[in-house]
Amino acid sequence: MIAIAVIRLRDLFAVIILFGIYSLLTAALFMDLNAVDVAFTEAAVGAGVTTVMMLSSLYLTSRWEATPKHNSLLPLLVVCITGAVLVYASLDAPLHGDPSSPVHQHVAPRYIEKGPAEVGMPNMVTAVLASYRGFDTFGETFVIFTAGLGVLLLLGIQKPHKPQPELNTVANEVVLKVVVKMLIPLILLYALYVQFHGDFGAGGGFQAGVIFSTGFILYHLAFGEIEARRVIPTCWLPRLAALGVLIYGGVGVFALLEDKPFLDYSALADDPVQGQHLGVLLVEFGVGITVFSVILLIFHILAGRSRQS
Amino acid sequence: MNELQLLTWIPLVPLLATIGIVATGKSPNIREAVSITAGLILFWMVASLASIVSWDNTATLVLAEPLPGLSLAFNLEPLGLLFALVASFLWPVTTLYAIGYMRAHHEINQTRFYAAFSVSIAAVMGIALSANMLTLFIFYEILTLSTYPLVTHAGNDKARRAGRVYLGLLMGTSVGLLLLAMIWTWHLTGTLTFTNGGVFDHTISPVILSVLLILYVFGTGKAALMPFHRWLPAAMVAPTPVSALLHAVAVVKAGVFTILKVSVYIFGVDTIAELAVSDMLVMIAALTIVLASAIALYKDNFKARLAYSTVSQLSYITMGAMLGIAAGAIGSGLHIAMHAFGKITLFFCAGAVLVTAHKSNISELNGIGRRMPWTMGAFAIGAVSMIGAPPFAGFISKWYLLSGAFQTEQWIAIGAIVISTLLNAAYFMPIIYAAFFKEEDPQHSHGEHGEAPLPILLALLVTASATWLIFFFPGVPLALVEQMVNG
Amino acid sequence: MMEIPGLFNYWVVVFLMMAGFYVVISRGNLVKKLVGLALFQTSVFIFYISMGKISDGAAPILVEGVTTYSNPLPHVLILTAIVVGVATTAVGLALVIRIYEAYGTVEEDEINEQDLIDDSAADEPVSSLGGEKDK
Amino acid sequence: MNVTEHLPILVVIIPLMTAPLCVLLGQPRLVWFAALVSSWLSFAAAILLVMQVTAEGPISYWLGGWEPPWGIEYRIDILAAYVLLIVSAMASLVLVFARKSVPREIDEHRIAYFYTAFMLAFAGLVGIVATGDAFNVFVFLEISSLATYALISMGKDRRALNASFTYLIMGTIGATFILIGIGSLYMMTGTLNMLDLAARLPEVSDTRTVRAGFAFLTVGIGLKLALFPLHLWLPNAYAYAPSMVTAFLAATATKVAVYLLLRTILVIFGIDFSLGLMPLDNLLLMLGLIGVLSASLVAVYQRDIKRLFAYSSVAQIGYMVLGIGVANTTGITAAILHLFNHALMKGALFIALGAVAYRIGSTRLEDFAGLGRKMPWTMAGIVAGGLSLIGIPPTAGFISKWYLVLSTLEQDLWPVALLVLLGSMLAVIYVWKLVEAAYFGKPDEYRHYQEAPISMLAPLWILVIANFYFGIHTGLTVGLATQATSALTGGGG
Repeated sequence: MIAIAVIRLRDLFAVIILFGIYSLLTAALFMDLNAVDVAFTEAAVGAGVTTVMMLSSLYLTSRWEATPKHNSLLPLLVVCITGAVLVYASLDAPLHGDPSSPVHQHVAPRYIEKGPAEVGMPNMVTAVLASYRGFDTFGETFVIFTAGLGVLLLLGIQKPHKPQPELNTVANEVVLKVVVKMLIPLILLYALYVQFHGDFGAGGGFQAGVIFSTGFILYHLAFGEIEARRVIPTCWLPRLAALGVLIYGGVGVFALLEDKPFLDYSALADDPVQGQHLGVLLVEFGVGITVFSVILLIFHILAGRSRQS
Repeated sequence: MNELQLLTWIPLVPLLATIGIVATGKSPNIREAVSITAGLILFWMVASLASIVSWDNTATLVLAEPLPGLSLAFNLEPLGLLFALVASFLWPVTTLYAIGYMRAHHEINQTRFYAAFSVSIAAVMGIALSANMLTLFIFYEILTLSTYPLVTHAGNDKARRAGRVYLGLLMGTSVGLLLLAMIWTWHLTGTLTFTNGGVFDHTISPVILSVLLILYVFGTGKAALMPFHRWLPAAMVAPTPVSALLHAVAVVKAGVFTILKVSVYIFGVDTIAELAVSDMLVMIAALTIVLASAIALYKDNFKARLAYSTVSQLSYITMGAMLGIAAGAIGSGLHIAMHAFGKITLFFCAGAVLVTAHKSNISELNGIGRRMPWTMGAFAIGAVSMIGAPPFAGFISKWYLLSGAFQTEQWIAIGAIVISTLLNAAYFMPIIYAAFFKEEDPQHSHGEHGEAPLPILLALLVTASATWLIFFFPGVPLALVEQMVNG
Repeated sequence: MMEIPGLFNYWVVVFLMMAGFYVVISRGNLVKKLVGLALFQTSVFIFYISMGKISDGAAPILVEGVTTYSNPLPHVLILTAIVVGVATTAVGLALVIRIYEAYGTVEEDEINEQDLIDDSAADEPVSSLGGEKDK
Repeated sequence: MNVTEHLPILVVIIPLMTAPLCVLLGQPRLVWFAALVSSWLSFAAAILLVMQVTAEGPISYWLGGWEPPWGIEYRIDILAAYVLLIVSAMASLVLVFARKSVPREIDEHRIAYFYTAFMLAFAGLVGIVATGDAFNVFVFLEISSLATYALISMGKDRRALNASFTYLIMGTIGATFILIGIGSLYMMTGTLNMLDLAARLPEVSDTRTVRAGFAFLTVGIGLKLALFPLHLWLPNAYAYAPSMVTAFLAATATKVAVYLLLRTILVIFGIDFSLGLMPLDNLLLMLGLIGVLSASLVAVYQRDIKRLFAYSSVAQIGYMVLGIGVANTTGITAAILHLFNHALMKGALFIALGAVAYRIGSTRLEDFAGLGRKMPWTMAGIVAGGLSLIGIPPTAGFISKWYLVLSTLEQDLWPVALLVLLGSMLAVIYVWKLVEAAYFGKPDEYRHYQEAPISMLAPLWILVIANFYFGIHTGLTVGLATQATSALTGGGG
């Protein structure tokens, strides 16, 4: 299986590509386990973003891995113990897909049965995500924000230098430019669709954000750094990310001001379900913005970095 | 002032003195005036406390309650009062001496010296008055820490190494053994308050009690029981006033005082008597007495010899406490006072010789008695008192110790006392003889010099005469210690 | 592999987990470590998702006529977890880049060697502390 | 809005929302001020919470208005309030200290982001403490961890990067382990709410899955906790991080991990399961003991004082774990007490070290020569903190030592008691190394010395005084600790 290859190979480039494929496979697996949204995210994030990031940072470091000097017996032992414990654990675990396993008994049914009614949207995942466990998602958004911040702190924003030849060769491809020009609006449109359709079908803020940013990344690749930064100056991105988080938090604080618990969307409108719906939309929007700007930020930073090292 | 107020102020006075000393550090005269006055005030307070106290209902002053049911508290108790009296009487005297000494010797950091000195005294007062083991322990540690800068006063490598031994042994034993013993006691009995007849009831197995007793005795490193005596000789690098007051009186006495307190008020004399292990401890004490005296015999350095003599003298007290009999306890209690006066005199003399004649070795002392008759005269008094011959203080306490030993038929103890008495004579008499009757040999003479500076002289004459007077008027200390034993 | 019932899924997970974990702790190359970390985490994701699965249940999106849905909760959790994972990877990569710029390598051993050199450079014995003088 | 109702969330939200604001503000001084204010606000909230909880018992706060176990619940019991107090207090003090220290150690253009990261780390920790939902713990754990990695990597020395990366790897492994643990618990119970878990676990507690989950949780937390032998990331991370970060982390991060451990083994699984069914108590006892002794020994040989105290932190964590391992009421009380007291002493020590680094730009032993004269207040602070570390009365350290030894004696583990005391003797040694250097060393003539600025001395001495105050008046600490313990061992929060 691919995992093996990942361990064996010394060529990091291949490793990463393989990892990308692996993520895609996982996404497929998720799909077939009925986890539509998760599959969606895994495909976008795992296969897309991660790979891109890894590649671009690989470009900044060295491609080949040295053969490890220290023997790998102890690690192997540790791993085997862990694995043993896990297998041991799995022996008592309820059978896969068994409806009667406790997972499906206690909390979940409420989501499935009442979810649509209480939150007023068919996609239960989004319902749970944004409303029942909205605070988790809130935290999650902050995790992304933190990540962007961390990268920013670590690498900082470099001034774009004059594009290098190999990029020009790409940048001069008129055809490609045109194609991209045609593609980008579609991507962005699709992103918006995913963004706001999240409560009906699969998708939501995260996926939308990712797709949105890929649009710009594409533009970046096609038209070079200067152009891209002219469209969205890098220095805006952190603020944009902050803004997204603030939108999310703002909704919560608004509830507080209404003397309802934090993130209680029913405070937003007279009819609780309406409030829920509105709340979820706003929240997802905030998430979208944050995700988008952080990913783009990271990409800008990595890309800008690659010039000078 | 009533009893409580006095209890409050007695530890405070030295602390205030510290502040005053640090504040007036720039002008030595005021600084030393401050410490002397503080000393006098303190003594006056302790004395008045002694005068107004009534043993039937002694007041207790609770400062705080750091642990539930276990408070920081002072209360008045005969032995403590005796200890406080001795220390507070000797403090101003020593300060007087110190002024002469430090100036003549051009010591550095005098402000720090006086400041740390008075903090130590405050700690001693705290120890003397503490109503329970916890309070005692806290001040015990404070004393260790506050004397550390005094020991390492010189600041050179030798002093630093001495400081390590000092801190390592004192803090190590106290944190490692004493604290454990305390917590254990607390765990067993739920109290650490000093109570007449001890806190242990008969449900507790003698084995545990024996272990505890060992922990207590060895945990009190300040008592310098072998093998934990190394710190005391090491501490002799300190300026002589420190060795005199702290390492002949305050610190070491704090140690044996603790042991005595523990044996009388935590275990109770009878309990000690029942424990087989106490005999073993008596043996160790006896061994310490003899060995230390023997070592002293071979020390040519004046202060080192005195230090080892202190080690042996301290073990008299420990031994008396371990005898498990009233007379023994009385003897120990008395010896705390008696030895104090004698030994401080000796140290004063050693210091006096050092600053005036710049001689620190005994082999150099030939004929010095002619140049410094008063000093050496005082030295003779102190020495005889150490040996325990009448008409000097040492005799009384030794007498009680011996009688205690006889009553319990501890032949080892008796033997130890007798042998060490001989040894005492053996290592003190030659000094006196050489000082007065041998010819001064020129190679050691460091030029002309007369008697020691006046303050020094005053101080050592006071203590010497005290040593002499107490023999005739032992009333106060005797009354106090008997009060302690009878409860 | 959807038809395979029982615990098989968990065992796949365990295998992946071991693989990833092994890469993390045994491999010296920092980038590889991160890949392994991602592998490790992904396996946990599968573990969650597969516990949420109900045989022939539909995706948890309300559709007329469908009664059994898979459990949405694990999906939510994993959505979060994935994002967390990618965030970690991002920060990790940034660190790797900085390390590369600072050490000129991304091999753990070489870095540690250089660190040792730094340490020993800093750890020459203390200059003897002389006695202090009066103010 | 009615503040008292929303205290639980406010404690977390205030710093959390400040973070993005910091980014928008941008201007360093402004950012610092915002961070300071918000930390003090959340400190105030924490104080109110403690009062509220002691008065009315545990508070449950439903986020999003969904009742648990469907929604996420914030649950503040005495222990939680107590830890919240510690964390927010330390944050507030450290930020005062940061005013001068950070501009010295961080480049101008990064300061704003630096404070943002700091606020995130702070908020994350608070979130972990406040939440009553197992998965939410994971999320906030990651927030604080990611921020922490970034913060540590801001250290001047390049080794900070490596340290930070090691921490990232180990921390993430730990987090993933915790995730697995939570997963397997969820698999068996179908709930994520801690109390709900506690209620539903007993019936399935004999299944292997639960036990494995327990194992994974413990190991994962152990990694975060730097529990011996999983402590390898800590010393370097502390040694090379910027001063204020070290001060904050040393005083809070591991404490939160200890809190998490207590939560897991006492609340979620219940003391009978964790310490009865599983052999955890002896394990913790052993590991704690080994941790104490080995780490103290290593500390004795350190030349860099920051690293030295980092190792001593590992040792101190050993004490807490040991207290839990003793597994009687006194032991757990001791652990909780030490949680607080150690925060006090280590906070003081690392702030003092930060002040030294600020003035002489190094924390190496030989550079301390003569500081006793040149920076008397700072050094006095270090000595006081050191005494508290050793456990000399009347310092706070003494109180926790007392309880620890007492607890071991109650279990007739007197050899352990001896070893614990041996540990404090080692502490004497490594503290005194520093004292000797500082007071007997000869200051370097060519170097310009100066006492630390007041904005550093103030927090330092607040902590030092606290060390002595809580060594004498232990009503608050011991009181809360005993209450918390009884609440924990009484099952549930």
